[in-house]
Amino acid sequence: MSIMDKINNLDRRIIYLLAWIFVLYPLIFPLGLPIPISSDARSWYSYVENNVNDGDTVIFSLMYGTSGMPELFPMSVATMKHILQKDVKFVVLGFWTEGPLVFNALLRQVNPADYGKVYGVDWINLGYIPGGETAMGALATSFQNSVAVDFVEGRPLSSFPIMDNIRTATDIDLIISFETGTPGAPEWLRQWNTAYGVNIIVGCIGVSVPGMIPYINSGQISALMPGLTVSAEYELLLQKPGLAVAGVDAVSTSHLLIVLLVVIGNVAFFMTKEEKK
Amino acid sequence: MAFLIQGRIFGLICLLFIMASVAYYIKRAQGGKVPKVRRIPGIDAIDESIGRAVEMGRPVFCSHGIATLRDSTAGPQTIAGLSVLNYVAKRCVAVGARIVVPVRQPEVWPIAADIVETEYKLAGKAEEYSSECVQFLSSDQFGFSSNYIGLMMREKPGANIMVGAYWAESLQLSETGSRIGAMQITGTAQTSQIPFFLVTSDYCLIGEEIFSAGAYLTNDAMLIASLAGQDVGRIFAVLLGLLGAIVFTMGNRLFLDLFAM
Amino acid sequence: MVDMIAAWTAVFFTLGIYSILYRENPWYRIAESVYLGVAVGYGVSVDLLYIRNQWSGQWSTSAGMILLFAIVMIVGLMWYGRFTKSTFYLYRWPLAIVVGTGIGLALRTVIDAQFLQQIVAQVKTPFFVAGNMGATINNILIQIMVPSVLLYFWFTGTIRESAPMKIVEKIARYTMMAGFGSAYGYTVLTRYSLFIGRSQFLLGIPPNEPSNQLAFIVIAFVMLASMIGWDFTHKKTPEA
Amino acid sequence: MTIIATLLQVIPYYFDIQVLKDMAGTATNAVLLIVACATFVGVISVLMVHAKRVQRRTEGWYFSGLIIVFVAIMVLTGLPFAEFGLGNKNSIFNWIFTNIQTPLGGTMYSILAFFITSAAVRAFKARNIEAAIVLVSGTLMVMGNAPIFTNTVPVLVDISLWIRNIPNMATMRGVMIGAALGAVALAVRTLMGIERGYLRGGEE
Repeated sequence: MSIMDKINNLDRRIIYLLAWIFVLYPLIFPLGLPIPISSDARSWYSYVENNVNDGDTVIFSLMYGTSGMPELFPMSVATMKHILQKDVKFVVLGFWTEGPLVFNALLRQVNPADYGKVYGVDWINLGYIPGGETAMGALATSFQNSVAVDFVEGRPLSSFPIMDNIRTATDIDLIISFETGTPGAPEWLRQWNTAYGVNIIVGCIGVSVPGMIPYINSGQISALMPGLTVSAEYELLLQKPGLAVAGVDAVSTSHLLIVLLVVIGNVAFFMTKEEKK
Repeated sequence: MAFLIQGRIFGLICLLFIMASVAYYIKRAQGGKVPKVRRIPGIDAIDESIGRAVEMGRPVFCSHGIATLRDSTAGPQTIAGLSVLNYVAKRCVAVGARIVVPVRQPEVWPIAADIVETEYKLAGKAEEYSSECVQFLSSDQFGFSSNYIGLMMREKPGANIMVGAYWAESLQLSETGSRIGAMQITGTAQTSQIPFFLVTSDYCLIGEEIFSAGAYLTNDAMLIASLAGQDVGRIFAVLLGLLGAIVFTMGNRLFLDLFAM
Repeated sequence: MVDMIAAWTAVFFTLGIYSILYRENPWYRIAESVYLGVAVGYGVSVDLLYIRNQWSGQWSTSAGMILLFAIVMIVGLMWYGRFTKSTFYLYRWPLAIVVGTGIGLALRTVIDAQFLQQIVAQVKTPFFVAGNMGATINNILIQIMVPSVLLYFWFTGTIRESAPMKIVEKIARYTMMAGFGSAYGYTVLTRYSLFIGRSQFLLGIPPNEPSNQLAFIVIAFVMLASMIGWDFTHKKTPEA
Repeated sequence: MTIIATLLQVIPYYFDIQVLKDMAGTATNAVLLIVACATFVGVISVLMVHAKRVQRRTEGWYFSGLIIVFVAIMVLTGLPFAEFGLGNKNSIFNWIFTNIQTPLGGTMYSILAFFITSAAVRAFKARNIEAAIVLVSGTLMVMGNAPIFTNTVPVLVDISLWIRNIPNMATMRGVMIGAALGAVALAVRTLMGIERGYLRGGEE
């Protein structure tokens, strides 16, 4: 068997080994490759910067579990920092079981109290609301009927001043949703945007991006934060470099690996084809 | 119009129009008029894959996706997957292939089990059905897929048929299937997952093809006829889009106003 | 000490899963079995908590609601009819309700979000954008591609086999290959981001636990040595 | 029954009838409860398979034992009785969740990085025109996402953006509209009782 044949029938395990090396190396020995800033990062930044006004009420929704954290956590932290700089009230909630767990991890990175926000007055955490899209629709009609108690203190919603002015979807100005799947943006759109016209911006994992493009083009989603690279760019725009910037070197090397393997694979493919002729 | 909700009227008209055209063709089929349908290679290949598994003495894996039945977009895909399961089970029982159905949702398990068990009973082989045929793995997405992968690596199925709603596990399962050399027929309407099924499987049903799979497999006149109704909706959608865009290009918002009704 | 056990456990299961990349092996099977057990148990606890919270919420507020709750619970119990021969058909009651609700939700939302909204977006794509050649070309492409893809799936009749439809079919297939190819390429980023996250965890890079690093080296060595050693002594090349 | 449940969801969406709207709300909550009740169906099924294996000592039965042990631990410590220290605040339950389930989930998800690479190496080959299109658009997309490429060839960003906005968007939109049609047709068939897949009587 010639070398080219071998490359054509490359053992998967060699590819796997290469993938390990190409990711671990830049993490252990950072390369510091430069990061250009894309239009996605700019439009997200400018939406939060210009369209979130003082006095607005925002839903901050973490719709992912620990498995989605590598890609979504950095942008969640960065956006939270951005929101906290403004005079807005925010409601934390999610329709994803592990959402509250992720939010607790987020609190270890940013503390609303540092920005002078008081729990129950400026923000509230309603935790995980089970029931997927159905529950999402129910929440839009009434917060008070859908959620019995808050997540942090376990007290009824009526005991928090912030909830006096938050009753239905019409009291919400913007949804910021970070998500890995279903329920996610399509459900939010159906239950909140189509039905009540609430604006929504979505941070999602790369795999969901192609599915989101129609919604972006039709204007149903106001801004989209797609994946880790753009999070790193956003961190740079915010001038708060964080977790995403650290991981981007490995993004570069791993993508380089794939391109190399594909190129070599095609060269081998055509060379063996020539030989057979 | 206080009775009808503003902004949803045109949607209702579209819905009723499509439903009516589907129903019309079904009714027509009852009178014996059945339209001709084009073949879908992936669906035709199901028999081949089961036959291949039998020859190799290996089991057939058949999964109907990981969604529930009550999700607005994924639920119908589960139903479509169950229709395919029904046919695959029937074939497997007929040719004596061992079938394994991994299930993720507790609420879907009883139906899947019922479908397979019924096929065994109908063929008079009730004693061959065992609880191993339809296995509940885990309602956790990756708990399900890790176990599915493990089962595939151990049992080395000759065919792996997956039709339904899948998310990230699509590639985990189909790449493992390809690794062990199973013949794979896959299908989903989850737009983000179609690419992975497409590159890793032998045949891939794209989008709406999965909904019609049941009709093709049973070859039931009424089910087939309903596809004609679907085609009417298709032409309707194309015309609406093109005409609307032409009118819009000329600076008229007629169609947009219509949609906002 | 407690932190260390936690770190080693987490690293053990992480590597246990990755070991499948080499081949099917007992380490993977341990990880897989534990995952299955834990996940099943976890699912039960979430569901039971939900039932309890619902009960202490709106369902226990009035006599009518309590009665309704009782009925709902009885229907819920019918699922279990499946397990005995004489009552197995009972599960079809809750099933019928669930399927009906699902179809209902589908009918009301699918038409709007997946059908109408998409057509609206199509309508808002004019064939001609004054003074912008690029946008005009792009829009015309969209107006060709979307209907082609839609028509590609045409099921019935003989029109699908006609000559003009062959061209449509070609356009549709090329469009879809470009579309799906790009979706694939785009997803690479997500998947590697996840793996980078796990690698940062294994290497103990903050905010992860630093002691993970030692656990990573030791456990990876043990697992690899055991598998490769076994293959070596048994003189068999593992199946891919 | 199926039809009633369907209409209860559809009618209030299009018609402004308050009574039905409230009923639909209650019904959806009821359905969620019914589904939650099914939770033990999974447990019973798992036990049926694995208890049998332990009993018969079939190959790998100790793995089945492991499954049963962990199901038992999680179900018992996770019972929703916070009064007795059980449920999601229980320390054993939480420890297993954070140190076993979480890393397992995250790892399982991330293993896709390997699969996506090996599948790409196999599939991204210019065998024919269609495969070549997949190869080119896929590779351009990979390059457009990596700063190492975009920094040296900035035009890659525009190219990948174009692919994303035009052919990809067109594909997704076309498939989506088609899938909507398929779902409606399936719904009609199910409501008319001719799609038997999901709910079969013993006739035939």
